[in-house]
Amino acid sequence: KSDITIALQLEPPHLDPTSAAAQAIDSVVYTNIFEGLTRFMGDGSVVPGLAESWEISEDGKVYTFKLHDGVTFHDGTTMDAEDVKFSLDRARSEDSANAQKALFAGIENIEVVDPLTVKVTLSEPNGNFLFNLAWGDAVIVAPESIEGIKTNPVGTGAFTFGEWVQGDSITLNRNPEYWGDRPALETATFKFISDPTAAFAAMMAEDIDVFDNFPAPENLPQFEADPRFQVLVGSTEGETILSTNNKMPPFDDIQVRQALAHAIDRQAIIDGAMFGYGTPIGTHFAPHNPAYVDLTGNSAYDPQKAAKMLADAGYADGFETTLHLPPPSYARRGGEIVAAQLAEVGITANIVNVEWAQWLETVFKGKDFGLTIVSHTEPMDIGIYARPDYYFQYDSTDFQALMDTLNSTTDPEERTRLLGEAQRLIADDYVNGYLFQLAKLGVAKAGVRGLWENAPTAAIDLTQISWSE
Amino acid sequence: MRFLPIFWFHRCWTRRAHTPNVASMLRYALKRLISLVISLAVASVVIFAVIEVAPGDPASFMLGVNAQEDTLAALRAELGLDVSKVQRYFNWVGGMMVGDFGTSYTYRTPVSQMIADRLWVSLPLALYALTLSTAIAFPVGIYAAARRGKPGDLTVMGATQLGIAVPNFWFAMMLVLVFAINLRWFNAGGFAGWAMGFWTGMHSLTLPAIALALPQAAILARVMRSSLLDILGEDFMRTARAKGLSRRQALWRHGVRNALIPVLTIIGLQFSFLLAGSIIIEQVFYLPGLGRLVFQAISARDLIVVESVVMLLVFAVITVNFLVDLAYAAVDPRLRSRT
Amino acid sequence: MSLLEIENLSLSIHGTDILKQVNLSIAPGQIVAVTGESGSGKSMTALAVMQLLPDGAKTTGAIRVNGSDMLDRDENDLCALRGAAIGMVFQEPMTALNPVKTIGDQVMETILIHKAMPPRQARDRTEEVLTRVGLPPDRFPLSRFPHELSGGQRQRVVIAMAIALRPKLLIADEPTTALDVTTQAQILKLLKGLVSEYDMGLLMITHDLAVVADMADQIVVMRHGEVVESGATAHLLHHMQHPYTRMLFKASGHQVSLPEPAKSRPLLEATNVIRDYRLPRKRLFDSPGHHRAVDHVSFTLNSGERLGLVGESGCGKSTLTKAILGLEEVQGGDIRLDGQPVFSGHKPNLAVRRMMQVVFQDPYGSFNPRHRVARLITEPFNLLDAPVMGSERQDRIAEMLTAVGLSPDDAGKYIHEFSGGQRQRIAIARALIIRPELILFDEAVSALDVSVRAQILDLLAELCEAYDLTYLFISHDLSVVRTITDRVMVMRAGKIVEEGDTKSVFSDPQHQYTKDLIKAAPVLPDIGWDVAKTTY
Amino acid sequence: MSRSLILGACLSSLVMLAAAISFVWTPYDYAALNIPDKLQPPNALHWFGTDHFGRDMFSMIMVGARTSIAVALVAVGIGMALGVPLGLTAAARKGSWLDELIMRGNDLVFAFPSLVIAILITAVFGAGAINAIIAIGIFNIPVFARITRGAALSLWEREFILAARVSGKGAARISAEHILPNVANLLIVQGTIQFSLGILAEAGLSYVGLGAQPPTPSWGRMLADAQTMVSFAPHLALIPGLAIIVTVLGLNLLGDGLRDWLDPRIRVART
Ligand SMILES: Nc1ncnc2c1ncn2[C@@H]1O[C@H](COP(=O)(O)OP(=O)(O)OP(=O)(O)O)[C@@H](O)[C@H]1O
Ligand SMILES: Nc1ncnc2c1ncn2[C@@H]1O[C@H](COP(=O)(O)OP(=O)(O)OP(=O)(O)O)[C@@H](O)[C@H]1O
Ligand SMILES: [Mg+2]
Ligand SMILES: [Mg+2]
Repeated sequence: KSDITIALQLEPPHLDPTSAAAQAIDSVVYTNIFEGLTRFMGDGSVVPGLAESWEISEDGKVYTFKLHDGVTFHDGTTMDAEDVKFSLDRARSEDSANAQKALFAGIENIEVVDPLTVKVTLSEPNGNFLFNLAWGDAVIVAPESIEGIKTNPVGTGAFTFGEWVQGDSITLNRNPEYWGDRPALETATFKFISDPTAAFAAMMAEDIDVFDNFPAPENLPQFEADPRFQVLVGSTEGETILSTNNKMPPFDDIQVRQALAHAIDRQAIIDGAMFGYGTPIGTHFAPHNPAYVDLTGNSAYDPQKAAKMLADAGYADGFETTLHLPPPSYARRGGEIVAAQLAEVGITANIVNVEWAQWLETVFKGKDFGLTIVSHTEPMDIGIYARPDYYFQYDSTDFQALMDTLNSTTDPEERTRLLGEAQRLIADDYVNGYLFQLAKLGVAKAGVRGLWENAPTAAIDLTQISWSE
Repeated sequence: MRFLPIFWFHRCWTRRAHTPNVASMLRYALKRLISLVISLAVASVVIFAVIEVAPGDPASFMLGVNAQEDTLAALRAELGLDVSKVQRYFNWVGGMMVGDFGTSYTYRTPVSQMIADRLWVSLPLALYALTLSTAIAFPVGIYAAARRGKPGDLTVMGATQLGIAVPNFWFAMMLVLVFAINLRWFNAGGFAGWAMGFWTGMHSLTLPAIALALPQAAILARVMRSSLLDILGEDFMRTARAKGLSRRQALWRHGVRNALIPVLTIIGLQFSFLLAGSIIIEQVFYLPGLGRLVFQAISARDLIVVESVVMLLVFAVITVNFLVDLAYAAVDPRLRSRT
Repeated sequence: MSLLEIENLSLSIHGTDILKQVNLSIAPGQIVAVTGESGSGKSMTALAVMQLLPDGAKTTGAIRVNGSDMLDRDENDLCALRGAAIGMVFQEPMTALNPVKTIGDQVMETILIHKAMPPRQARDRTEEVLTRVGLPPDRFPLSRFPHELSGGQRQRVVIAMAIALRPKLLIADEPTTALDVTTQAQILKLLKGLVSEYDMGLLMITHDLAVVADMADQIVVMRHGEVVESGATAHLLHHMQHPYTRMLFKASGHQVSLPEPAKSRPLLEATNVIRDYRLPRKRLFDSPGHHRAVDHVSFTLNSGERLGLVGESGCGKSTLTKAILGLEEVQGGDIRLDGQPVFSGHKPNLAVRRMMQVVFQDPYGSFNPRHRVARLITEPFNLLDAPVMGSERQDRIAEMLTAVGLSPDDAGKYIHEFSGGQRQRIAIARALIIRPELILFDEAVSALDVSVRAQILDLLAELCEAYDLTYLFISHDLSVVRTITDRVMVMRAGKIVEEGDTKSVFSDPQHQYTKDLIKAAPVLPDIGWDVAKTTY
Repeated sequence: MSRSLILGACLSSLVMLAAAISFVWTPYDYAALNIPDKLQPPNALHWFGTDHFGRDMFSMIMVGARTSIAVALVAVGIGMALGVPLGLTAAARKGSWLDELIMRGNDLVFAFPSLVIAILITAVFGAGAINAIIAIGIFNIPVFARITRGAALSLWEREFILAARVSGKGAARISAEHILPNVANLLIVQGTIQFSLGILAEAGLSYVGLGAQPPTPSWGRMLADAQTMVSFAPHLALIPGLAIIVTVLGLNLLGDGLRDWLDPRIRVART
């Protein structure tokens, strides 16, 4: 069997990973249609992609990439250093629509040395640069086909774009001209099923072979018990947090924030909202990362203490606030539990269910909220705490300085230490309520091999997938 | 079923073309047409206004949380969001007149294309459901009317009461549970596409059509029954019997067509309801239809899609009602000569 | 052998006895009229013959058509008989035809359903019968719809349907009640002609004794589901045995004697009144047409005078009433009451309105079913400047109810607790309660049974005595107008064609239309009672 | 009294009673989470079982009845309060521009796909019971306007209205005194039907998450929550579903029964 049907929760709005934030785009195209100079592997490591190898200058500012020879785009044009320069310049240009422009902020100059060699000069050393280049937002595109990229993506990957039935599915076909190893699959169909019930039904009916991130954790025991299926529980980069508006009274008082942290029973939330899937976290960092520090004890569930702290802060009778909840069930269900737990200590959290667009408008941009629950799925995104205008509005010069130091540090051990310090800092400041690391709940037919268990980035790497037999 | 009124209209039109009533029919049609156009104009303003007050910026939704202001501005210009609201209204309406519904903010494809694609699911589904509900309701309604007050009537009417009371999404859930998950006779949802063949397509629309049709059939059957009972009490039914028609013949020749007049209204309303109101059912069965398109577009702030689809639905409803009115006039000759 | 023979027919519906031991027979070429007041079981007898009784009907006895009993036949046989051997014509021509089928189809259906002849011939036959009933296809194409015909024309279609297969027996249930006198005369003539032409037996149901006397060979009088008297017409008319029959005939020709009109000064003056109704446009861009319902009407009504207005249905009588009451604005002319206009500056003149009251035709529709009698009859108090309250109010209510022959206790009842005749008394009480100068009676007795009608006419005469009434009495029934008015106007198509002293107009009509009208009106034969004068 | 009237009245009052009692008593606190006890099937302690947060379903159904009834009732109230006067006015001014305007406006509202608009309204102004009420209420206005006008028009033809006009009463007074009481029965019957439709609509809106917001329990949202769990905890879907069916069925039967019972023709025949 050489075809596969993979279900995704969300449909990509279009297929250009370099001009939108939607993860669904990456899920479909990353490494399958588009490739970057470097790429992520399933375990989170960064390995060479279109760049065969690279050299880094002494001062860490100049990267010289050696490209693979004989790589062609799906339209037959060759991929060379010019395309790399075009892609990176396009991403960092003034009128770029790239959603992660910050990834390229440090690039000073890109120079084509010869058709297979590119030299990238940074304004200052960046230990994360190769990691940044592995993002889906940094894939290599060609000027010849850039016009129609949104609906007819042309990349260098092992699969070519087949057909898109909007609202239903996207089909990819094997690229016979692929430069790398020939994948086992011939065609792959991505189906979009957002409704959890429908997801369950479709899976049970064996309409689909793989559900990348199954939306209803409550159904997993049924799949586990069924020999037709395998369940892959891994972790994502999603720190699920009770985001708190640090500028809005009374949350500008650290005592109140701490009381909030102690009022919340993480385990109950994981059990109730996620049916047990998810790892408790005490800070904004992924537990599977080597640099992770377990700080859950810092904000242990202790309603008495929470109530007392509230009283100390002058809110003996509690207060009223809003709890904005975006659509995913971790937020909606988790929110109900959080609201109930906060009620125990006297805080009335009025639930406001919002669509993503509204969430972005009111919460993220308007900063008009008290509390919200959201999973931050970008990898290694502790840096957001250094942005005082970021929606939860944490403004700490200590932390900002720490991040500056981190960015210019390349020594791995030192970086680990600094990261630990950063984790502690935000945990001690009780910036947000840290709930749990979102689990990646993959469900697949028993015979499917090569699926990523974890999700270092949103991707379904078709090149690794095969059927056992 | 949708073609029935048109067919009638046509038949009566040709048959009566020589009589002066054509003028009154035309006048009637023209009058209705004018009010149709006014309704559409008002509707477009209302829709535009309602959607424009909605909070949420499509550009920032598309670019996500890390987007920068200059990027957003670039995108807004590209989407045509940077002109005045009045200007945008006229751009929108003007475009629609020539079949250009604009470009989807999120999908970046022509909205007309998207709507056309979705119509290929929604329209067949609505027709399928309407056919089912009519096919169920007519015999049931006629049976009950013919057996008024007898156990058969009471049973059937009890069942229709129940049918009306069942929320269709709940019914859909139960259908999925029984027929898709337990019995595996049908797929739990999704639409294979007409490319896979007509029957495959119909197969995937069957459960949703049933979920939509049964509650509608219950309503229609009741209307059919009471309408027929009204007609059965009319003097001309007695006249027909006095001519020597049997109960059955009288019912079919003189009763059904007269009884159809109120039934027709309901069918018209139901068609519009089925076209637009299947949102929830499309959610349950994850069908890529118009309803789901609206729902998705609302959550994605894809205003242009929402506006256009809602406008299209309103257009459909108004037009169907217009056709139903004409069909009325065709079925009931009295109507044409009335003011 | 007789064509139809009903023997000891009894009928009950859901346990209620409707017919008791009815006997009746018809020979070919004979007209048998069944008569009696409303609810006496006339229609049920007819339906029993057709075996088209309502659900829950139980019949005993025998109904023999051509010797075989209808009650023994199964449904298929009955279907084969209906329409072919027995035809039936119903009372209400407006609703007896299917509105969505053409008249041609409907007549032809009688023929086709019995497979009597192939469609081609059926069509010819259809044209033939339609011509026979006076609707020649060149003027009334088969493709007409019922709503495109007048009531009388529709009734002809219904008759055509019934006689299309030349049935031996024709049953006509009140075939002319809904029609004008002139049309009625034509239809009756048609039926008579058909009977002699086809040698049919006709079972004719009617409550109009004048029609009965004129048409029938045999008369059957029914009351409460029983035949109280029957016999050959001439014999029965002169030797009535049963008191009910006598009462019926007496009430039919009932006459009252009015007191002499009191004073005389002009009260109501109408000059050149015009009332136009807008019509829907005929063509797309035509200017809308007008229908002139009242056309240059002028007359004067003196106080103390009882004026009658007769004319056929649709001639504009009610329209004129509404104009006089100031309910609708007129398009031309002037209406004054006591010198003041009834309509001033596009608004009804309430000062004048309080001098007028009206009694309508429909005793069932003239009252709000949710109010009690006291409230109903005091509604005109609204016109007075000072509200009438307390004991005075009670006294007035009691006085009025007594005056119209009801009891003061009835004030607390609801209207559905009264019979049609009682309701009409209440309507009169309502009209009288503010002592108006003028009362308009718009077909005030037309919907009532003969006996009840006689009572109401008596009541009016009494009231004239007691209250010196001035009224305008509108009716299409010549015999009623004749006895209850001093002066009469004849209206036709919106115009007053003749006017004069009641006695002289009826005895010596001048206008041709008046002559036709009087001629067409069926007349009770002189059966020797002073009350039933037949010489108009 | 017909059987359907009695059955309908019983079912409806059962639901009303449950809603009323819930103000003073429910077996458990409907909002209290008890996650270890989640997803219990109906048993002696929890008559309708517990939901995925371990809340007592029986208590939630009782309080949910309150929500459904409140939303539907207020929505019908809005429809009546605005629709009836509009209908009366249109009938009183039959054929005038005002009549035309009102009727065209009605048609326009009817032409909008109600569910889509309800979703739009709640999407624009935020989900919640108040907006659900408005969304449902708007579509009730033309229903009442139309039915009032239709009935009023035929009443205006009646002679007792003519009698009232002869007595010098104006259109407003006649509408209030004669028309309204005579259309009241019809409105009560239609109100019952609209009430049941309102319950269904509220359930639908809550089901897509646009009705009453948590922690206020609502039958529709209970169904939505139950969706992914029907296969292993069917009671989560069955019980709220049956609650809706019983309520709607009860109200429909009541409406039908009332129609027959209040029909003046039949009443006249009886007396
Ligand atoms: N469908 C029915 N069910 C029960 N009773 C009925 C039905 N139709 C008529 N009746 C009753 O049967 C009796 C006779 O009615 P029928 O119609 O024969 O009277 P009629 O003499 O024709 O009166 P009219 O002159 O008013 O037509 C009446 O008391 C009437 O109330
Ligand atoms: N509202 C209206 N619009 C248009 N034409 C009308 C209207 N009312 C009455 N007419 C027409 O005006 C004419 C006179 O009607 P009117 O009601 O005065 O007749 P009538 O003499 O009282 O008849 P009847 O004896 O049947 O009561 C009729 O031809 C009728 O069709
Ligand atoms: Mg009769
Ligand atoms: Mg009249």
